[in-house]
Amino acid sequence: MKNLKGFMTAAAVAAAMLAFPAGAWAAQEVVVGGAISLTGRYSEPAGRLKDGRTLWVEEVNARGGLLGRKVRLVLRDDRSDPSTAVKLYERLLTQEKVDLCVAPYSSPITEATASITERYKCPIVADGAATRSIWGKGRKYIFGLVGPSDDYLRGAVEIAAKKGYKRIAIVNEDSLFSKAAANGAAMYAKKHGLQVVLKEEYPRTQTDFRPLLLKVKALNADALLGGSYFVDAAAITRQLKELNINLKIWAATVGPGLPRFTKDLGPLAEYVLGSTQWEPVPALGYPGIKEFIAKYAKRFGEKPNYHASQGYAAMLILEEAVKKAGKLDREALREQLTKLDMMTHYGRYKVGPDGFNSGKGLLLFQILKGERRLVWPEESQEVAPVVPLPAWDKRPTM
Amino acid sequence: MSKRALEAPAAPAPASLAEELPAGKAALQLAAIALSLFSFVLWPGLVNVYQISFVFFGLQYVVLASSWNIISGFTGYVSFGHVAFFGIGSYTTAILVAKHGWPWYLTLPLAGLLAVVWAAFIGFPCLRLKGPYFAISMMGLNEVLRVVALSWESLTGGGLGITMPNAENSVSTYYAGLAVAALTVAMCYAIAHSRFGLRLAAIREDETAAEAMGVPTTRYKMYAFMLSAFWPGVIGGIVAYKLLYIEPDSTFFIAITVNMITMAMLGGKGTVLGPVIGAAILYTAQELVWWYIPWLHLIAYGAFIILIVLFVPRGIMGYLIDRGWVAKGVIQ
Amino acid sequence: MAERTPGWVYAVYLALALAGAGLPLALAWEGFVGWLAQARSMTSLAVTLQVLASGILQGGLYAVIAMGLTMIFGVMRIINVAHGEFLMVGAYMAFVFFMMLLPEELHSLFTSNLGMAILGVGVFLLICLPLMFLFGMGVQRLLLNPVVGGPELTPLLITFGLSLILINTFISVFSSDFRAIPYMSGALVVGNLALGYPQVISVAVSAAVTGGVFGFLKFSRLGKAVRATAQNADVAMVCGVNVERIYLYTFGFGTALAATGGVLISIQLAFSPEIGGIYILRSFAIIILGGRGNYLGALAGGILLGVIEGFISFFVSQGSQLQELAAYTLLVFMLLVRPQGLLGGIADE
Amino acid sequence: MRAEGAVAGEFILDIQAMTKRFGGVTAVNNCSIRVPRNIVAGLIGPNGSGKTTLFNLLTGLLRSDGGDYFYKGEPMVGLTPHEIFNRGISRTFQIIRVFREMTALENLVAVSRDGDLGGVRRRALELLDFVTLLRLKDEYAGNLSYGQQKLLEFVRALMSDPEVLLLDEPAAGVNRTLLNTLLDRIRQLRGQGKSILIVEHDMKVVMNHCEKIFVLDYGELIAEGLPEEIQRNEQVIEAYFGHK
Repeated sequence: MKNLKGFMTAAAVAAAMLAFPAGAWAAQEVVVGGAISLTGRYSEPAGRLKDGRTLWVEEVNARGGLLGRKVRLVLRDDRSDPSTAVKLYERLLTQEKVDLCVAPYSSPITEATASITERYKCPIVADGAATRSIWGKGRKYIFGLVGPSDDYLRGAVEIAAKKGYKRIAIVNEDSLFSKAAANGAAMYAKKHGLQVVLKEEYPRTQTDFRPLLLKVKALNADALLGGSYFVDAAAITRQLKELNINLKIWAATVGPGLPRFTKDLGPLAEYVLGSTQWEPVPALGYPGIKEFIAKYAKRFGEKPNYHASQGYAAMLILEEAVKKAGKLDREALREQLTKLDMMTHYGRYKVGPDGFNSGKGLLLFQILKGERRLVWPEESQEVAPVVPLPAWDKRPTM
Repeated sequence: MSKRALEAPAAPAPASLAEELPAGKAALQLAAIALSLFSFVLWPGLVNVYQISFVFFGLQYVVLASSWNIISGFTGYVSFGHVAFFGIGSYTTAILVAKHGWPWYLTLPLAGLLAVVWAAFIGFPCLRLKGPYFAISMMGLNEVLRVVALSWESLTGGGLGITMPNAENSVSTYYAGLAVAALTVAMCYAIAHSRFGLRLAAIREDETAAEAMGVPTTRYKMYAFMLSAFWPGVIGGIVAYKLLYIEPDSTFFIAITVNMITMAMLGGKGTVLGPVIGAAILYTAQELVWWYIPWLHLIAYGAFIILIVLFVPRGIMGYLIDRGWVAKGVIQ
Repeated sequence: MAERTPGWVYAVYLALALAGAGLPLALAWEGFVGWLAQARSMTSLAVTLQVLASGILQGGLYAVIAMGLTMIFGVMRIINVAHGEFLMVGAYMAFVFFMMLLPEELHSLFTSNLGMAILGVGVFLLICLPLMFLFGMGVQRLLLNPVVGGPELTPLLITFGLSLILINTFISVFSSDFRAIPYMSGALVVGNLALGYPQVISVAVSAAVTGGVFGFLKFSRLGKAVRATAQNADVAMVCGVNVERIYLYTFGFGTALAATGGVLISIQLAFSPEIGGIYILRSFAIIILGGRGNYLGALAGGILLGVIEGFISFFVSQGSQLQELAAYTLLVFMLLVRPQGLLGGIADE
Repeated sequence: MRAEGAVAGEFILDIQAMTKRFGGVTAVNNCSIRVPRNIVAGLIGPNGSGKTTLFNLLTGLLRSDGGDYFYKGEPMVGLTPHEIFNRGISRTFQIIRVFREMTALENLVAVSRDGDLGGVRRRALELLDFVTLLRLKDEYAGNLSYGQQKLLEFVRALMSDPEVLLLDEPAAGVNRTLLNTLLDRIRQLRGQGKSILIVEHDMKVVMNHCEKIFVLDYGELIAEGLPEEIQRNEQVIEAYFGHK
């Protein structure tokens, strides 16, 4: 019995020591920490975000570090779960004592962790969240980078309006970002006097959209707009063909913008419209865009998508703020991030009074011959959009 | 079972259980409890916020595993959806705090109470189901709640979840969690050492025989189920407030149920201390593995569950009991 | 031997039940009102038929999956929580075969001609199913054999542990991305009906598999032994049935059926390592609907659920959310009202 | 051969035309039995003659399909098992149903009536001593030998101080020594004014210890009387040997 007690005490002490490692970093390092979804449903886009940040860390260390100190990036897995991410930020800020924080991926997780970063007054550039409501709660330490989710489908609505299509169907996944995108689309449709004949949500686990699409067909919709991530956008595209439903416009958020969309769907992906924050298209004309694409492609063997671009851009902005402040003091950083006005390869960073990046707009592309070609807004247009989409049986056979 | 007892069975037996313990041993036990409580009370003063939270979430699992133990360990009805009560508590607190501005601590009794109401509501029909059917029904009902929380947007915010106003809450929630954990364990102790607890165990061992031997099984199962729902509801409320954000998928998360079960099993289900020990060990181990080898974490956990079930089904307490280090039974 | 309940308890319960039922009812009503507004412009016989057909096709898939589960549940009385993951393994087998092993030039063989496509799936199943059968037997021998007949918690936890291992192993190998096989797209258009090729293939294959299972259980010696064991393991043992071996085969069969479902999913829907969860609770609903160990019941239940989901999803506004609710409420409702299933299952005690 | 001159109050159990069917099989058929007060009575019959089913009807574990029965003149049909138990009818089971993962002592305390725990504990210890199990009081019931479990079940049935004790095959599988202890205890209980109804196959036990015997066949009462009467009864002999 005595042995047992001794053993258990020893085990408890050992466990406690393992569980609470003091920040193991060297004092001369600048530690940048955050939660990221290494596993779980967000791991794909979150991985791109991580790649973008990694590229920056390697570069900044090569050019001598931040304020003369080496930078270390500490990203911990939040399992794509908001409550885990909350615990992680608390740990990073109070136990690991990181110097700077980076944001998690996805709107729900950012929404959840914003309370923690706010409590510890740690400024954060949210490169993985586009939902405006996160900034509508009087928070002072969170800064937007990307264009608002409400605007994702704006381009598609405007094209529909211009072509004189009247009946719009909007479907979206039941989650923070997709919902905001769908609501935005409905708002713009109303503004242009279009009729929203269907607005429906589906759960995150949905893979079978056939009944929903039959409904779209029965309602005789001209355009289908999807507030979607990858799976749902791909499944809807396939099932549109299976059910032989011909739409004049089919536009979706996120999904079509991922390289895998064209790879997986092949010819089915043709003509799908997709919204994007950014595309690896030098013609966008942002400063350093060409160099960034090249550097990224060299390091990771593929062109960056917009998530990777955001991850990299957020780090550039943070770097700039630190340089301007001349120290890692969080209040000073906050002040810098509030008043910074900066152009990067990704576009303009300039936040409004609520901390949201007002300088950033959305783009719309169409997949043509397997390539994403910008079609909206007109000033960035590469080619004119092909609308109405050709009927399934009028397309060249595969 | 001394010789004296065998020779003179008519000798006056002690009037209560406490008297049975030698005074020294009882004092030692009391001292141990007081000491551990005392160190838990001091803890926030000694460490940083993360370490407070670390222990807090451990306490959360002490509450959850101990509560699950009441219906499933003592009574033998395997609740495979116990996180539902946790979720109800979470949403009660979150809604009242975020939308109606209640102080969080006032919402807790209501959080527990609503969980009990739900338990009473579903327990009446479900506790008639036997074995696997009860387990499946609990799992199904948890999914029902999850989908309702997802779809009833006006109340729950749907998939958007609910954000509560920011607050400095680490220490206050810690003490609340500590109090709830202490009360839960105390309740389990009281149940285990009462005839109520023995009758629950009788239901677990043989429901028909228990009923034939005068145990009003239907009523007792209901009581056990409702008791096992209360504290998860309360701790659910505290956790929601601690995180300041909840959403359906991670609130009605089946993995939390499995955690409760595995912890109770590891420590030894049907005992008072088992779930506490199991929660402490498994929670610490999980945090460690996940922090250092995230990709392995769940694979290792799955393997761990299988190993426990196959090789130590009666848990640590069971092992100690078999070794004779801990007495069999609570009434001696 | 339920305790006699005083009247007031029923009264209170009724009140609570009404309040509780009000919740989904309110949601459904809201949807119904929304639907009425649209219905006039939407509903027609052709559309209804299309929804019905779509539901039946989907239900056929559910039935195959549920049949494996009900087989295991019926014979061994084990709730196999890992059934959804066996399905997922099947889908990934198809993925590996199609995307990694099959030369790309041969893809067109399976994507251009309906007959070839069905043949292709059939041939693939001939390779895949024996493997999954062996896998299932291995699981039974190593993990479940020691605990069959024990308390229900044990196999429940073991299979849950197994599902965690499978999901996360597959995540580390394939990542948690959704995958899809560029199988036959397009539709068989019959009048106003458009039947997606993948679904047609899926139903053809599941009909064949279902028929095979029925024939096997009905006519083969082994099948009869399986049914006898399901009725009463002790009696079967006394009658000279090697029950342990029957368990082994049963679990193998159940696993192979799950994998069949997975293969059929892989050719029509997207899948990820976490996909099992979508199908497992639906399968529980179906086997409770059909009755434990009742294969015909599983078939009927599967199709019924497919049709119900299709109709809810189509006719009720915001029906996609409620569609999920349908399976779960059906599950719980059936358990409470008629746990032996619509068609009656193997008697429990 | 009916018992004659019976006044209602004399009978502690008055079973009137009880019937129980399982599907197509009638397990207990229109069975009427009157058990006098303060007696050791035997209930015998070939396998499957409905003895255990009758016990289950009497204790409320099964609902009868017809008939009625009275305990001390009170109607008992429709009561739940624990209500019947609380009126004073207790039982043991044919297949042992002790609470295996509870100690011997806990087995007894669990089924006690509400009241002072100290007193209950004292009574439980006395009872364990009564059947020589005191030194095993802290052992799991499941770890006891078969015979010891039978004894434990026996005293568990006594814990609530019932007036009627229904024993389902108490002698089966019990060794001589333990059996003698058990029979000894049954006699003592008879001496305390209890009524005991025993289902038993061991004819030696039945004939030597029961004052009155009821014989069931195919769920029907075919004979009742003193042991020596039963031994000579043609119908009984046929029931036991004729069918085979």
